[in-house]
Amino acid sequence: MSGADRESSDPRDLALRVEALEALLREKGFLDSAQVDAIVRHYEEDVGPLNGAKVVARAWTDTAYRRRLLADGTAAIAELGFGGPQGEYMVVLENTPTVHNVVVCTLCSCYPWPVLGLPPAWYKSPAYRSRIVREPRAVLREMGLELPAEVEVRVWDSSSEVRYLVLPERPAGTEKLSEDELRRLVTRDAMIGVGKVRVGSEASGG
Amino acid sequence: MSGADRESSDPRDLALRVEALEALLREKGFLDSAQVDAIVRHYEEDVGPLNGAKVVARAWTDTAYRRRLLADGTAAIAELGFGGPQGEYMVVLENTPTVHNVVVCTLCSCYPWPVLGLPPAWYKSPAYRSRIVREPRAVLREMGLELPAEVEVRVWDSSSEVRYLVLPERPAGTEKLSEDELRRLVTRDAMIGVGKVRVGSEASGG
Amino acid sequence: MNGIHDMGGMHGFGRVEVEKGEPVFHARWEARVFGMSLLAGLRLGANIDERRHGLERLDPVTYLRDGYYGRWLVRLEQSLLERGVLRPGELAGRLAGHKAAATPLPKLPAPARPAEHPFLRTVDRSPVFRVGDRVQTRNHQPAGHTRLAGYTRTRRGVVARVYPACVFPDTNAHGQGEEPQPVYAVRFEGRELWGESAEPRSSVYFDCFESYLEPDAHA
Amino acid sequence: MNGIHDMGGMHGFGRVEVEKGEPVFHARWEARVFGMSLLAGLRLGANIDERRHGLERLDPVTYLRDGYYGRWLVRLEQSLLERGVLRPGELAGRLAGHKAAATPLPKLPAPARPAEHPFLRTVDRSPVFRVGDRVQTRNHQPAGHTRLAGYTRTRRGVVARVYPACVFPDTNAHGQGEEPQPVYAVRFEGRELWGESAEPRSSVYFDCFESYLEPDAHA
Repeated sequence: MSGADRESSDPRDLALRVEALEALLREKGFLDSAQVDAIVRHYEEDVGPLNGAKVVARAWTDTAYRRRLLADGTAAIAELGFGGPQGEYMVVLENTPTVHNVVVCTLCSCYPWPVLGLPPAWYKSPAYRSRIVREPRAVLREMGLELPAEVEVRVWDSSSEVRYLVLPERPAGTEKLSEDELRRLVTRDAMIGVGKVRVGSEASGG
Repeated sequence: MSGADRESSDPRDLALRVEALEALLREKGFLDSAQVDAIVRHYEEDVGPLNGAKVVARAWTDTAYRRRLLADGTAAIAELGFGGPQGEYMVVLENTPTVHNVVVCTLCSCYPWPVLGLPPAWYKSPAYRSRIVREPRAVLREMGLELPAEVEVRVWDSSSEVRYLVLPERPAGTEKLSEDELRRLVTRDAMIGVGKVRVGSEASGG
Repeated sequence: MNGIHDMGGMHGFGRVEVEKGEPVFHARWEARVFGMSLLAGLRLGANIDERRHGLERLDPVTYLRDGYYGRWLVRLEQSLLERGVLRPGELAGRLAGHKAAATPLPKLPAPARPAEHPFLRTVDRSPVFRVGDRVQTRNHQPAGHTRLAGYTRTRRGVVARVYPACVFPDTNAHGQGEEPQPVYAVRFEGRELWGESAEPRSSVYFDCFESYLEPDAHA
Repeated sequence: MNGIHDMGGMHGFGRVEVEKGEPVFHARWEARVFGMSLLAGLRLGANIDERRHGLERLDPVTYLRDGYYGRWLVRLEQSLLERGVLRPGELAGRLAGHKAAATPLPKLPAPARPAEHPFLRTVDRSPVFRVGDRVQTRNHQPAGHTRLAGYTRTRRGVVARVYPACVFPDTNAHGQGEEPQPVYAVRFEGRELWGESAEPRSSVYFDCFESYLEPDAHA
């Protein structure tokens, strides 16, 4: 297989090409553009890191749930209604004061869609895929997370269909917050393991 | 270092760029275009596989020279007047009915310039560099050389400054040929190890 | 295959660049390629291992240059061509402004009845290895699809987790059956993978299909 | 460095294409880049290891896309920029049609007196290994320049030839001295390098600097 027949990777050419391709497939009756719309809308609007944040906040506030989550991630995540493609066998990794977990897929860009949505560009980049396994501390530092020397760092390379979600540490000073308030603190980056949850920095995209 | 600032690899753009670069360097007094001409002429006209072919033909017809050549390639090649950059430490590998040698440089494209000239495009290609070490028989077959199963194949990867020249087998039926006639049979490909010397196929580029 | 996709541990790709805003899709075409690819996968019945292998077989410049959804686009076109949904030259003709009607669809096989689980399978034997076992990965480097990355090949580690039997990508990508087998998360010390260049107190947990492993001969 | 240049054993680059005619240079610009690079190397005094490392540090798309002399061109421009022979933007200005005169040359150091031999050195110790010794390559994967290819790392082989002491590229490329040391042609069996995918009766002879080697612990 080769991409040689498509000489251009100019965005305008790509836009035209994809439009023509969809029109052809529609005219052939191979697909219905409304179905494409529905898939796109689902991944743009319904699925995202808010799902994972609910899982994390529940685990922080409900010890029995946390136990179930660490024992059988798939089932515990399904309790909150999340599951499906790229999340059919979920394993949750617990960060502690002495162990920091971080997730990658060096061979492609596997990612737990049902709880985190589609992966950000940097997660799919050759730089992240090539470097995080070899020099995790250096990469995390570049991304703003300096790990103390005494903390052990474990990189999980998603080479099978198992999908990993990091359970970040609950930050100090959040004892009085409700599950809902906690949920809003949890960032996607913390659930990949390239960040930590901090008080006062509400979750945005990162 | 990055090539990102040069967006085009269009040959016309490259030609203009190189012309502008040479003009700048000339105006600065950094180089003299006549010097560039001389280098180019040297490698286009004076140096090439004919040099190697002289070495091979001499080794086929002079047993004492053959012995010296295999014992100290650099010195024996210098006897015929060849040496210089990319040929400062030469080792000659003798092909026999049971052992076939073939040369590559997987890490860049090292090649014995003084005896073979500058390398052909295929020698520098990712396909040759990546594959010949892993599947030499398959690559040689694609290039027209089917090695019998009982022949051992040895691939020499030029990872140091040592440069390798293959001494091909002298073909049967050439007993009556002069050194000069033999020289004209010797191909560059045979001296890299991707071909054999055959009677009736005068050496061309390949 | 030892392809360009197998980039774990490579140098030379620069810094990890985090963009502002991070949209799910950066352009409408990315979104359409994503949606069409999912639909085509269902309709054509290609399994995930075949589809991953389709990406790996892109030529390396295309792989690196085109980005994630650019690669998906090349693969989508390729699989549509292979199944006869697109005819050779048909898309190029449209782009050149030809008004020819779309060619009719070939007869496509009915979608296979989905298995009970996409990749988990029940096998009637126990896993060969247990948590804590010292193992080493084989020198397994087929020309076809594999999920044993180059940087973990012939390395020694310790079984950290045992997962249920899963479909084996190396055979499933090539229509050679599911060969379900246990999967293990194996812990490899940084030093074992990267030698003296390893960062201190670092390790990689890599999911290994049972076929990739043998007992550590020198443990 | 584990860069894209380290492609021995990779899959995915297709067939070896032999062109018709095989000109030494395919265009005038290739010839000029070749000649200018040789002259610049002499004038700027960069050693061959630095220059090779300059190619390795190209970004991987450029490396694969630009071809042999295209890579030389990027490296040539880069080294001229680094030494101040070219000013940033100066070449782009010319190409954009600006008529500005070329900026004057900076003071360049006098070319170093060439060593008696470009890479052979006399050392006052004997080689550690002898022909026939069983050795293994270290897990040596520095971020900088090395001539130990990935596919030969941590592999077991037999010393086939012992060469004189040579300048060590791993240090010489980084201005860390010549560290001359013996070089060995080590024979690695195909099976050791490629596992079951190896062709029968095949081996690779790879030139290893002494630092890359240790005795085979399991021989």
